[in-house]
Amino acid sequence: MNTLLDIQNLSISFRTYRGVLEAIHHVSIVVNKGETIGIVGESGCGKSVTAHAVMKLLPKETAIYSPDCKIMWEGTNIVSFTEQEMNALRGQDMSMVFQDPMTALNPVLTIGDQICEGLVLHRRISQQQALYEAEKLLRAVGITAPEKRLHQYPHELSGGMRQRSLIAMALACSPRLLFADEPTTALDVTTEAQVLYLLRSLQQKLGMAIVLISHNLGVIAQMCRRVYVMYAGCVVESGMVEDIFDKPAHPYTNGLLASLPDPEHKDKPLQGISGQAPDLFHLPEGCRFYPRCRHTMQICMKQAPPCYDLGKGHQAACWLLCPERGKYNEIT
Amino acid sequence: MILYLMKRMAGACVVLWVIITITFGLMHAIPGGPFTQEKKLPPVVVAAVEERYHLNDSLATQYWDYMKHAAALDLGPSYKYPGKTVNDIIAETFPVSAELGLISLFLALGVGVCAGMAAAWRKNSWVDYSMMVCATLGVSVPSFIIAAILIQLFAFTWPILPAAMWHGPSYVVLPALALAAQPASFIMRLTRSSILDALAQDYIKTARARGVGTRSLLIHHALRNALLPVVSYIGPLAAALLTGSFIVESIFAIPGLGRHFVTSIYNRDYTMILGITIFYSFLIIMMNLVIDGIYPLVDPRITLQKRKGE
Amino acid sequence: MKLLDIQHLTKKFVVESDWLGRPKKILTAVHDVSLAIEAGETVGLVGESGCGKSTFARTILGLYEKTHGTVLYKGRNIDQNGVHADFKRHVQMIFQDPYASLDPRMTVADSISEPLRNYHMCANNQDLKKRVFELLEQVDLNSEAAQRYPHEFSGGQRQRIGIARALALNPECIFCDEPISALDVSVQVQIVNMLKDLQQRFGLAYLFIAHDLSMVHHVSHRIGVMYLGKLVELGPGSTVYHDPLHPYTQSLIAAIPKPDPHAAPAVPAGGEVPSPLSLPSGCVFHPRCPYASELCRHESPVWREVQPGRFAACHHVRGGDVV
Amino acid sequence: TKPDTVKYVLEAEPSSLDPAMTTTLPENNTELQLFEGLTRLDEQDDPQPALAESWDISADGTIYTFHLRKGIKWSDGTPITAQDFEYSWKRVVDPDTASENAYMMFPIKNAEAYFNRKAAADEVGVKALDEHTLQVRLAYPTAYFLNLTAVHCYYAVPQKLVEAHPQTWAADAKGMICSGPFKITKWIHSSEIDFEKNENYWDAKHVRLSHMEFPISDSQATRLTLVESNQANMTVEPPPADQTRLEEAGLYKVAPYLGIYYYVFNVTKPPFDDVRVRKAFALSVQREALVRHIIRGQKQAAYAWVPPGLKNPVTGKDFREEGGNLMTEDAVQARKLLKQAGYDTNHPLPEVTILFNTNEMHKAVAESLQAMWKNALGVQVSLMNQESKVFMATRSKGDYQIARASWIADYIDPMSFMEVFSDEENDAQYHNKTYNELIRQAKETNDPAVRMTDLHRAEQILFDDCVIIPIYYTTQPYAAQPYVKGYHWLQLGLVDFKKAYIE
Amino acid sequence: MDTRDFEPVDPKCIVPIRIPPQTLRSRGWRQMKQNKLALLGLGIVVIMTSIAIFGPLVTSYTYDDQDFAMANAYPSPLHWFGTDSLGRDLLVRVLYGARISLSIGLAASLINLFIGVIYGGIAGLVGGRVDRIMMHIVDILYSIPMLLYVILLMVVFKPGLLNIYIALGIAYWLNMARIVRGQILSLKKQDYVMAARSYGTSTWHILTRHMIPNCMGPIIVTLTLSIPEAIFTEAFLSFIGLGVSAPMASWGVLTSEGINSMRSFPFQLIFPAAALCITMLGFMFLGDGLRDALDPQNQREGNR
Ligand SMILES: Nc1ncnc2c1ncn2[C@@H]1O[C@H](COP(=O)(O)OP(=O)(O)OP(=O)(O)O)[C@@H](O)[C@H]1O
Ligand SMILES: Nc1ncnc2c1ncn2[C@@H]1O[C@H](COP(=O)(O)OP(=O)(O)OP(=O)(O)O)[C@@H](O)[C@H]1O
Ligand SMILES: [Mg+2]
Ligand SMILES: [Mg+2]
Repeated sequence: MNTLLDIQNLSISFRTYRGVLEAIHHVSIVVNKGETIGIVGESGCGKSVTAHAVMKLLPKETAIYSPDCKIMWEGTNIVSFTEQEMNALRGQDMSMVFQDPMTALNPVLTIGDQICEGLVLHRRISQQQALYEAEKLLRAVGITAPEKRLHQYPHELSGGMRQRSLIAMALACSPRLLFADEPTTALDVTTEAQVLYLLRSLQQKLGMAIVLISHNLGVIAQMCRRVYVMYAGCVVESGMVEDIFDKPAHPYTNGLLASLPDPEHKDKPLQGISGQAPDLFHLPEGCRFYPRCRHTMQICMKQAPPCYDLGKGHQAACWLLCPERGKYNEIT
Repeated sequence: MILYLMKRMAGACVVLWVIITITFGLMHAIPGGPFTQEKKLPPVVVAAVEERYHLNDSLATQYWDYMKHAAALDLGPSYKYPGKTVNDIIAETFPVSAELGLISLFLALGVGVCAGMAAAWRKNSWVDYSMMVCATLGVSVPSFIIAAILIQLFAFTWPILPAAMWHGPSYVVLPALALAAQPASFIMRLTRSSILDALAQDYIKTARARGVGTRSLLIHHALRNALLPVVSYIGPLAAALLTGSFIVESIFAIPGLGRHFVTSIYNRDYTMILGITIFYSFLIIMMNLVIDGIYPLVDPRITLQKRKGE
Repeated sequence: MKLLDIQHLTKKFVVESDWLGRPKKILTAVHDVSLAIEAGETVGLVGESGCGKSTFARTILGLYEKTHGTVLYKGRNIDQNGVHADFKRHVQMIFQDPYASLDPRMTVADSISEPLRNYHMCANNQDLKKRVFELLEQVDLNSEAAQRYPHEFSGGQRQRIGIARALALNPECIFCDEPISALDVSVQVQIVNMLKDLQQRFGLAYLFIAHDLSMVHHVSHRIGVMYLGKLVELGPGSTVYHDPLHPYTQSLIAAIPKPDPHAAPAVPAGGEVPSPLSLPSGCVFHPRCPYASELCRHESPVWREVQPGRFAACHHVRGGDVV
Repeated sequence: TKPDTVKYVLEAEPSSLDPAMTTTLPENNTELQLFEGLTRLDEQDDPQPALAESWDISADGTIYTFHLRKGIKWSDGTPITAQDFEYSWKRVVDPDTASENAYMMFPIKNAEAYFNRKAAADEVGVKALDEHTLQVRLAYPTAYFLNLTAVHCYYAVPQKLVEAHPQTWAADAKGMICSGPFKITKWIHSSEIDFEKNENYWDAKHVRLSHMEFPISDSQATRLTLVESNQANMTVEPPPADQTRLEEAGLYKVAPYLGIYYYVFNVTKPPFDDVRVRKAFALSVQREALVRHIIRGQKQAAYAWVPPGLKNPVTGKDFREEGGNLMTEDAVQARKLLKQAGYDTNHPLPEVTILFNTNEMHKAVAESLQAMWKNALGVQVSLMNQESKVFMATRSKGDYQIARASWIADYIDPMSFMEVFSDEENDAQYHNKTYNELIRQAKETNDPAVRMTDLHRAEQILFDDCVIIPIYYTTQPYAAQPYVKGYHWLQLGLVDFKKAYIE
Repeated sequence: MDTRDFEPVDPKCIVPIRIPPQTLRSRGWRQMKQNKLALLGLGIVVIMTSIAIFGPLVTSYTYDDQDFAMANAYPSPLHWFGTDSLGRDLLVRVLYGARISLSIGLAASLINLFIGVIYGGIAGLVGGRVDRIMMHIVDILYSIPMLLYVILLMVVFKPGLLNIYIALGIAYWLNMARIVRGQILSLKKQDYVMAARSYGTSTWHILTRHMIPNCMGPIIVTLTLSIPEAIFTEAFLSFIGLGVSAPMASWGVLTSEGINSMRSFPFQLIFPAAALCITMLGFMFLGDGLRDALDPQNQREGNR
């Protein structure tokens, strides 16, 4: 079987003071072994929640998994796993590189300590050996003088180095799935390029699957084989990266691509998407995107669109793709 | 380092000097002298006694004399205990207070930190709420009531511990508990809230993503980050605990330094008042230095210099 | 006349990093930078994180005390008494982080009206309210946003609030310190379009700071490139983007991930950015520069006009080409 | 379980155990176990031969010749000589010693003059005639002189030791030399003093305890706690609130104590410069209720100045019984007097302030008096409490209207009380020539009968002028485990453990 | 599904979803309502305050009615809380005590707020030498024995609450000043402070508009903790002779008196101490709730 992770119908709600909030809604994602998939979408659309939900890192007291959801990890449903069972999985089989390298490292522990922790835990090796391994890892992620860095604290490293240490940490036990949650958002372009380069080469070496989360379309375009586009908690389009970029089917994907400045035509005004992402407490009825959509139709305001298959795994949820609309068009 | 220490010491000396001067002024300003008593002394006697202690010199002379001696670390003779010097008394009583104080300090730290961790981990559960009520009581019930209750419970209802005096290990338990209750409550609340803060940080998620277990998460990751406010709290606390508490020492009949803080003033034992004030201020200064030394150990981001500005 | 003329601006920070308290270290965040901004013009400023872009803007505004250099506002030195107040009022700033630059405990209305109140721009509360609504409208925000708190807004909206606040005093120039870096692409577009629109309506000049060259290219008339506190290249937007002179600019442009799955992945420049506390000798870029020669290691290049309107600081740039 | 030692909780750390210098009860109490004077008071508080075997008194009562016991020794084995006494007594009145007890020696000839540097040491009327004979010449016949010689400042101190360490010889257990039934073995300051039987004591065969411990605690509650939890077996002054409980437990005891608790008027401050107002206030105090419910401790309501328990040596009767009550309680009379003084409902008394020092008991009494005067006289009374030393300073400056006070006998004689208001500066600011003359006469006369009548007359004057409001005669309540026996409470508030034992 | 469904809609016709604004007050109140402990705290504080104000008006005894015959009576229908050693009704005394103790708590809070916060704020904001000197002054005040100036105060002024306020005013804001200063020092580096300066906000306004509201959390916590301390300091000061004069008594004084008779008449301790503890619990719960409610950002997290 080639499927590593199969997320089916995942919905996550949070209890808050304002009431219960559904952060992601019926998300289904498949990750195959050794494959890089991308998740794009605006801030707050639920990318991180999805990743955290899979790793079960969401706060236990407030996060609710929908009862019908399944997270199949190599065929086993891990939704009902206990914290202990998850701990065996986390770090060992799947791990994560976090969004912000400035806050994702514990400021009071040395880099070495933090890398070794996972090693000692999962591989049951001595601290001495773990340190040796950690040094190798740091070297592998391109940190110079790793023997020195091991004993330094996060604040003594630059942003790029911290991000690399985070990657080293995530890779410590050679996981089979790596969630990279916006691994470069906090970095500037040059460092970003370095980190992406690193991820690419490591993946080739280790053959792990990567789930790359980003809102930077450039990053996604360069890294991924398949892409999921999320909007307001839902997956609105998915498919091979070329299909998404060349033949976007959903108006939201379209809008995202139109937001990118075109260096060749500087004076062409940028299109973008008007309006703003909806408040999850006040979601529009019907399609969640319709208030910002340029092609809003009556039905969009009433009913959420189903997912339409466009071939080669390209899917999109938009009424524009509804075959019956074609009929209507023919009539008029 | 040396330079830094010297700079701090110079500042401390100025502070000490101001403290001495103000205390000196206050203490002579309040009515009653060391030899005022219910049975009035004949003027001849008063004159003779004052002559003996140079109390009939002008205040300026007395001040100057005192400063000279204090600079040489000689805190002078006690008026109340004619056979003793203030140095003697401090040397004799401070170890007792310090022993008790250290024990209560560790007790408060241990109990406070553990309870705080428990409350934070089981946030909004009955554990948390009961800890919260205990802490609130601990903070608002003064030590004399706690002491009285402890004595009632452990010396009378279940007579397993001595009610007072200072003769050995079993005598330490009750006063240490009474002394530690308040700081422990405070530390508990402090620990709880800062652990909660720490637990909300990203790096905790990072650690969890690595498969780090609950206990290790709390102790290894959250606690150290949460310790900083506790450390800044124990600076003055340690100074206060080490020098003893008037109330606890007097309730438990402990021959410590703490009582002299108050009795020396009631007795108008001038040299003693000044001596103790100097000693206490000095201890606070030392404690702050020590704490500043501890900071970088707890949080490597902090350096001594930064701390000063903090 | 130039609206702003910044000459030889240098900012040094004293960092007490040594825990022994021994001689304190000096960090030169901005080193001898000269730049002029015309009225109604957008000057882009790019560079890696930590190269001193924010410091440059803040130092001009007087939020940090400058170490050297002069700032001329409409030809007058802003250190002169009368000029300074004038300058402060007409040059405003949009801050880097839309989450941190709004007081979390102030409503939007309070935040926006604060500069107005500071300068007594409105006679009474009625006026004030009217003006706040007007400003909110200018940045496409609903008037009911006025009574809310910043955390209720998305990043883009917050940045709009920041812009409204900067517009409150009718400035002539706004320093935009990475106004879009923290935002999503779609929101970036909204903000950029709005800034452009405002520029057209009010003739504003911008100093537009970012590290994303493609967006900077889109908005700017001229672009400056900074590296470790120094300006290494300056020129008209398109030429800098399409035909970079300085090797650093080149690597910066090469690093931009192209939103095109067919394009070859970007190749990063090697090496780490040196610590600003211990700058390399000679040209500061030489450790990472593919063209570095012996000369670069010893002598720092001079800032010169390579072509009309194009400036660069590199030994290897001759007449519009890297040699 | 019964401990084998007497553990008496002392109420304060002795500032020193130098009998010449110390003045407070806990100090003198400790000294009583460690030292002995020429005489020692017996169960009836009569002076009995102690270090002196016998004495001769000259006919005019001014020359006492004491014959010391043979073979008396300090605890280190060196003999105690008459020279020791001469040295010790002169030391007390030596102006350089600056002893607060010096005035107790003033009956001795030239003692006062020497103290005031108006006479030489040689002129002081105390002289060792030989090793065993001490001759004392008095300034005036002092009927209670044999009582005095039992008092702490008349103890002999070891000359060599004192001269070697004038300040510190009695500040620590180490090296301290004693002459009494016990010697000190350990002194943990502010914590505990331990004693051991002094085998060199002349009467050691009557000392039954081999060891004794005095834990120290200045907290009333703690002292009682110690006794109740069996960590100690005796202490003084249990908290009044616990009296009933202690009585039920059989721990509560009361010893006589020569002292009086009273309120003093400042006779110069209006409205108390008017004797009628003073009397009105004095008449409207209901002592019995106060004593029974508030003060307790089997105290006795006081209607005169000198407390009972002092014998008239002439008649053998109690001084108090002879004198009878000198005042009464009478609310009607009080109102009448107040009216005479010009105060009635239309001209109410201005607000009056009671001054007292901070203490639960003082506060309770003041609160009660406040209510009584308000009820009886319709006067607004406010209370002002002050920290002790401030209070003393205020009171002796006369900066008050009416203040709480108490007086404890220094020695067992009415004179110890009567002297108080003859002083130049007494707290009441009271000066009465006749009174002073009577006191002087009583001091100097050799005729005990004359002396007693003078004192009675003086006391009457005190009440005619209504200088004070006596509240109660004190007692010394104490808590003691029933198995402690054989101790003796002196009327001076000291407890003598010489013959104590555990049953 | 019908064909009309696929008619395009004019974008102008789409009404954006309106989200009603929440004022701090309404959100705060809602949060308080959900925070049971905070509500409990509020309830306790309100009840105690009204008891303090109205309680004494409806009782049949006054705080100084003595009845020797009833001295130390155990609680009974006649005297709900029993009587003290002078036979005074303890309930009434506790009610009157509430007035003093609560007013002391209030005064201590005001002192903390006005002196402590401002002092610490100025020290932190101005920084440099001013800060050093101001903090040295705090150190000095911290080290000088309180008893000394308290006795002096007693001599200089007539007894009364004013004295207590002065004594508290001298020393009861030191901790607050330290804490606020620490907070300010870290807030100083925040961008919004920098922003405020960029558009010309004066230092004073930066302090009062931006910084102090933003360290409300620690301020409230310190405030609630300082209340019991102040109440017991009052007891101590009254004991020295500085406070309200007897027979009026505060909770602190009643408690201290009660401790003496604890073994024989425990109710004399229990009632005033319980009143005190309950009120303190109330203040702490309320303080915690307030801190959360006043923080506009605190939305997701449960109560801390
Ligand atoms: N613990 C939580 N409690 C309540 N709501 C939450 C929680 N975590 C996330 N959310 C909400 O879920 C939604 C999705 O958040 P998420 O962090 O997944 O966004 P994202 O796509 O990762 O955005 P970004 O690009 O900013 O990281 C947001 O509206 C957020 O407010
Ligand atoms: N207040 C300060 N004190 C000391 N050093 C500072 C201070 N502010 C900035 N620096 C240092 O000055 C250098 C330039 O910082 P600056 O914030 O201007 O960079 P930047 O180009 O704006 O980076 P970014 O893209 O991350 O915003 C950095 O090395 C920084 O550490
Ligand atoms: Mg995210
Ligand atoms: Mg910046």
